[in-house]
Amino acid sequence: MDWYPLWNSLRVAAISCVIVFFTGIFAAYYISRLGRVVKGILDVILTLPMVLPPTVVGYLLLLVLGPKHPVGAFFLDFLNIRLVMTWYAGIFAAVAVSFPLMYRTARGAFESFDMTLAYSGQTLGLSNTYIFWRVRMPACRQGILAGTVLSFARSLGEYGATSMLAGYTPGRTATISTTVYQLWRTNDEGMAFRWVLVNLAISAVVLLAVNLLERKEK
Amino acid sequence: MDWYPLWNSLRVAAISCVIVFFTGIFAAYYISRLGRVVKGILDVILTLPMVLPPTVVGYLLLLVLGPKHPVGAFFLDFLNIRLVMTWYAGIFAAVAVSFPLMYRTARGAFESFDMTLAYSGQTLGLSNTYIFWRVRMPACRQGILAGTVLSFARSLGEYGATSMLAGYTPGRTATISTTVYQLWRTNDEGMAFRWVLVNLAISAVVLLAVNLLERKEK
Amino acid sequence: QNTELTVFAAASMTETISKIADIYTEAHPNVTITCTFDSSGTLATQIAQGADCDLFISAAPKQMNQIDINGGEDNTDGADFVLEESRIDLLENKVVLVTAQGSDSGISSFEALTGDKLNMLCIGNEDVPVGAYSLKILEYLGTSAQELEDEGKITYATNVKEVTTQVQEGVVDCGIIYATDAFSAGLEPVDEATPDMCGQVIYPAAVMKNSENIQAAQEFLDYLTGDEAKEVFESVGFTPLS
Amino acid sequence: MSLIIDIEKTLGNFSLDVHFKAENEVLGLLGASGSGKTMTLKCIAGVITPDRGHIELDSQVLFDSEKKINLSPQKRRVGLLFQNYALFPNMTVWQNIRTGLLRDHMGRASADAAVKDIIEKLRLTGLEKHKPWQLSGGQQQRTALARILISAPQIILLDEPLSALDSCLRWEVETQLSDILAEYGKTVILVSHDRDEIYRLCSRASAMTGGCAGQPVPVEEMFERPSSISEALLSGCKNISRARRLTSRTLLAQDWGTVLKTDREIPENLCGVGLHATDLCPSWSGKNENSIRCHIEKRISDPLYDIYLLRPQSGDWPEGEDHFKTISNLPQAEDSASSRLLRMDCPKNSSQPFSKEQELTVSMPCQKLMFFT
Amino acid sequence: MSLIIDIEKTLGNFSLDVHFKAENEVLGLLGASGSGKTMTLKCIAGVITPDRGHIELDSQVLFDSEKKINLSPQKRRVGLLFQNYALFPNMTVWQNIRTGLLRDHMGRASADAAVKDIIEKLRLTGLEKHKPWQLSGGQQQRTALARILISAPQIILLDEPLSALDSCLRWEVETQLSDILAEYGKTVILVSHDRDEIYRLCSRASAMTGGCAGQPVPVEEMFERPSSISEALLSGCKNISRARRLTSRTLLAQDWGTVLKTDREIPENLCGVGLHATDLCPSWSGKNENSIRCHIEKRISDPLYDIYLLRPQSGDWPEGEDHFKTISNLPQAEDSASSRLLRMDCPKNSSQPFSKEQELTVSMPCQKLMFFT
Ligand SMILES: Nc1ncnc2c1ncn2[C@@H]1O[C@H](COP(=O)(O)OP(=O)(O)OP(=O)(O)O)[C@@H](O)[C@H]1O
Ligand SMILES: Nc1ncnc2c1ncn2[C@@H]1O[C@H](COP(=O)(O)OP(=O)(O)OP(=O)(O)O)[C@@H](O)[C@H]1O
Ligand code: MOO
Ligand SMILES: [Mg+2]
Ligand SMILES: [Mg+2]
Repeated sequence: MDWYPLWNSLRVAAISCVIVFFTGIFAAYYISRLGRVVKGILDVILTLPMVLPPTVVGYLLLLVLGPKHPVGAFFLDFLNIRLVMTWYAGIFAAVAVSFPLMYRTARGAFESFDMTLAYSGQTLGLSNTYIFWRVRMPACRQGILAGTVLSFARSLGEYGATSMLAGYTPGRTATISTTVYQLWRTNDEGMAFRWVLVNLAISAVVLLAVNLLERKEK
Repeated sequence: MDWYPLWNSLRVAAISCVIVFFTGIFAAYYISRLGRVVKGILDVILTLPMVLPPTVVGYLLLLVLGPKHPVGAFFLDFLNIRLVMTWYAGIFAAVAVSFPLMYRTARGAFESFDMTLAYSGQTLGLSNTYIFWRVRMPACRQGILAGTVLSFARSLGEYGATSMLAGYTPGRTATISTTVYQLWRTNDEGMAFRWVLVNLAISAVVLLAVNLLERKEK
Repeated sequence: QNTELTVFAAASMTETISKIADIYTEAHPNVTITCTFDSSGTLATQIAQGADCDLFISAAPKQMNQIDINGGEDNTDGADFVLEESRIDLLENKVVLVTAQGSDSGISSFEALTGDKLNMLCIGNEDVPVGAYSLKILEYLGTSAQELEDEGKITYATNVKEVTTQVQEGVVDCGIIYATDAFSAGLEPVDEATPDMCGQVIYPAAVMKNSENIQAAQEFLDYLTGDEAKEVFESVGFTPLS
Repeated sequence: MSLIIDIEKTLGNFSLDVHFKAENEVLGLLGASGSGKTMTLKCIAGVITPDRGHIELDSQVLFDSEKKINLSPQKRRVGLLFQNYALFPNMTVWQNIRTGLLRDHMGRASADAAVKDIIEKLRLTGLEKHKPWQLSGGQQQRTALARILISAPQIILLDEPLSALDSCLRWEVETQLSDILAEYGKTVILVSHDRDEIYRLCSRASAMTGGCAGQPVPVEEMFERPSSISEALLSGCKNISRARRLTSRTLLAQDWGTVLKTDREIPENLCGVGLHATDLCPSWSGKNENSIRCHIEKRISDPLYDIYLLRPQSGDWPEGEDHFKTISNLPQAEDSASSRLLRMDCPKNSSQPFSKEQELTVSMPCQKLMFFT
Repeated sequence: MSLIIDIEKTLGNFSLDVHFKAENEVLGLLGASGSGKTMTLKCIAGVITPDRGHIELDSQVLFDSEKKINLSPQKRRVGLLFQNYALFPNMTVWQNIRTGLLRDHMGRASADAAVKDIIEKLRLTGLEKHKPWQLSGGQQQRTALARILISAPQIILLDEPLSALDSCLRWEVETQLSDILAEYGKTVILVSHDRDEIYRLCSRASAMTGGCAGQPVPVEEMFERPSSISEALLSGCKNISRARRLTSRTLLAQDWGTVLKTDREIPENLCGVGLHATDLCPSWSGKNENSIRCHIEKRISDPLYDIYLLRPQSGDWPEGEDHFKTISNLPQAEDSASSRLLRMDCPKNSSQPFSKEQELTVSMPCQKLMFFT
């Protein structure tokens, strides 16, 4: 058994989880302070990746990141970095589909944050950054954790957009998901099932870690 | 433009949303009262559909619901109901992939419910069912709403498992997602884009309705 | 009385079969045709799992063989759905090599796939009919998918559209697809596979054994081999075989 | 309506041990925060199940661990008013009150009439359509009470009904509450950590400390002649000292370092002595029995009293553990020294205030001394 | 350290209008729930921006709407103790206090020493590693205070520092707080709805009603000679009536339906008259100036007082709107009749208690009457 998909999946899911964590939280933070109409519109736009078939999401990403389109061309020509058909292309795919999960759950948590904690930090002279990371985030831990778990799971399971953007090149861009799919389609169901178990193990570890974290902080 | 996919998608998403709403809530309710270990294990199992490629989820469902397998055979032979390749097969697919979203968010909400409200209802002689629906649910509205929105969006966007379980039969099992995919696949991108806009409109309506609901209840 | 036909057809035939079905139902008002389009592999799986299907048109013999008891080694779990006497080779397609418009990769023939000019080739996976042919072509050229995998020069796509998109967007240098797919995607083939590279590319069609409308299905299949249908098939680049 | 309760319950490292009897009266439960008052009420209402014991209401057994009886809260007909009122936030006042009638499957017309009736009686007219967050604390409380009263409970339990109110509202609400309870007539248990409230509203009271409820005694007795240190602390006695009986009429007050004479027989098992802050007085005022020389540490001015904190000068100070910690579980000042200060409250206009840092001899009138066993 | 504040702010249908000056003193803000006390403190601290006005601390302008100055809360050096203490729930006591030093980028060693120092001073030793939920209310409050004190604020604002405490703890904490504030020495603003607290802790106080703060006056004056009905209500005066001046020494108390004689000049613009419940006394006790015949509606027994609610019998009752509603925004009893009752507090052992339903003539000593304008 070639363990590359495990390692690749883990790094893609982990990195995308980190990215989604930050971007989702910042989006949630700034949007939760906006007016109702703007909030509604942004909500619709940010939830869009959820309501489209992932392959189409991948296609739309390709229209941005592909070497024939401005962003992709810029990276390729000036930085000599190819954004697609690489292992890290899977990150873009995973980020796009798991972002709405983090965003929505974090926004809910932020909207129920007790502002007196923030005010109290301000009057003590703490910078807003410090307050955000050391006061607001720990206080909203429950919601943020739920969002992170969902995003991580979604990243791990992401197939459609990844296959479009990163392709399936064994040893290069294969993730557990694309491998499972490939093995299953080529009638190697036993092997596919083994990889399903690997995914199961990963999520078990992550979920248990999260449960422990929740517990410890109580 | 044939509007069948719109109508079909709406009914699939709506019905699956209703199913996931109830099952997710009940799962969350009962599991949130369990011990930590059992909770952890159930968590892993119930989050599983998220970490697998949706097509594989569809295949696994086919192994249960297909007419050659016990459940499917039972329905076909005794009730003359075919569970796959029908419009309502899309419901099973949508339920499977969106259930974890509802479950996780609802569990978070239930775990922060103020039990004195429930106790107070009990001492007033209210039945536990009444308390659940008329007291606990409204009190956890925020989390439940977020979960419902995410599930609905996921159902609307569901492609992989649906295409495996319900197939893409124009006028029979086509949903917006499978239609977008098929149109895009057969190089009719203009038409695909139109359907993307339809999906966008649906989610806008749903999200705005939810925002209004949130607002009204405040 | 009214008969309802369920046709499972490879996604690459979406336009053609839809069009022919429309013409056919106009002439036969007592027949309604319901088509399901997907990758041949998905359709074969669905049939194997008991989907109601009267007529199956696959984009390669392999997927048909999977559900045909006489399908040889492709049939791994003894599935028996094909009505033997109805199975025919309906169409022939060509396997072509495509590159993006204005590509500067310098790849102009299948032979170039073995050289240094190749950065990334996209083929369908084994489950996509053209994928199986692509693998044969690579063998013929004296290389193999495994070899290209080791060099990181190959990627597998789930369906033909993925291949064409990736070629069009310049994400890969070139891809191997059917001539008809290249035609509808507006891609210019740079090379066409000869029969000795991968054999003939056959689209088999067959009526399903447990169909309740075997006769009507056979009638429609016969119609597909007729002249009106031929015209439609040829318009996108298929070669009708019968 | 008599209530008999005799239960034990352990939760984490807290254990509850309560037994008393109440009959057609307003019984007070006085205890510090965390002493188990709410838990006792929850056990009676049936939302917490005791580990062992017996609860009986009007000769109907609600709970018995031996007979394996445990009626559901719905069947107990116990009206419990929660500390925060626990109004259903999604329902209007009318709907909230209406839920109290659902148990009895009343017809619509008569239910509406009953709700209307109780709304008028508790002067909530005009607020029927308000949601709980649109109500003031007093209105919330009356709504919760209406909801309970309409459900015709056999007994009413009130958990700190006034503590959530701002002090301007509290007096109003307390007056109304006492009227409502008087009219109700059956048994009521009222929980509070405010001794004045208990005094004004209850006929008898029991002091709770660390999960144990003392025997209920008439409130006047608890306040004027508390029989234990915990009762004394709860009833607001500010001057308490460990004590040992010397003769039948003299005792050693260890924390004040002095020997006190009394006019009554001293109980054999004496362990403490106390004196209300208002009963301590400067010795020149004529009474100079049991006088102690003190140093004025602090003077605090209250609207009606001058409050002096005095440090006794005479006697030897037994060092070591602080007695409060060992004999009671009440939350204590961390600084044990400050709890040894004597407090004296002098009515404002009775005399010239003494100045700080002055020496002062105070006397402890012997008929006001309280003996604790 | 002088604070000058003169601001206006409208939020929804509530509007705040506050101007006063405070200098090296403990200034009390006394107001009912919802009167805008917390909002005033938040404006000073800078977490709410007023619509118009000027705030100046020690000649540094913190806010000026005309000069477009609005310092961030971080730069104001205002220590604000929130009603619920607002300790960071994820940090230990030590970490919480340590945050108060982050503004000054102190070295690690000296910061640790400073934290250690203040922990000792506020007697939190041993609790360094505790999280806020592991602390009692008093310990939480001291931690929050330590955090504020260590950040060296120019002024301290305390928002109901004692209201979250159970009454057994409150006295302890109040004593400690008063010591800490005395040592701090700079300006302190203390917000409360408890008049006794304000009286004991503050030198001057301002009464807030419906968003308007009155001029600060010494607390004794506010309690003994309140100048307006709202001050009187807040300071706990229970007997208040609308009044009209008749001659320079007589007035008509409309709600009591009687004419009262006084020993002082009555102000021209008199609008109300008041009398503390402890100053009302039965007329047979010798003083029988301004006597009114009353009907005893209720007797309530308090630990130290017998409280009587009396309904004046003489005079004609002006019907119609209830005057409290029109002249103040304080929460009022919904039952206007009950607010016309007179309250008389008699010390417990001064006389035989009167029985309910009895007629009684009470007198209003003329030197105790308070005039409101
Ligand atoms: N689930 C639990 N597990 C462990 N200990 C608990 C639990 N619930 C309550 N306790 C403990 O039981 C004790 C009594 O709690 P209770 O709520 O009855 O106090 P109380 O007298 O009502 O206090 P308060 O005046 O603050 O309302 C507390 O010390 C609390 O820490
Ligand atoms: N964001 C807001 N929008 C509208 N009104 C508000 C807002 N915030 C506060 N208020 C109103 O301002 C008034 C004053 O509130 P504030 O918190 O200052 O009262 P407070 O005097 O501190 O009362 P308490 O004693 O209950 O703490 C209240 O009547 C409240 O309803
Ligand atoms: O239409 Mo196919 O089966 O993807 O070649
Ligand atoms: Mg309690
Ligand atoms: Mg406030």
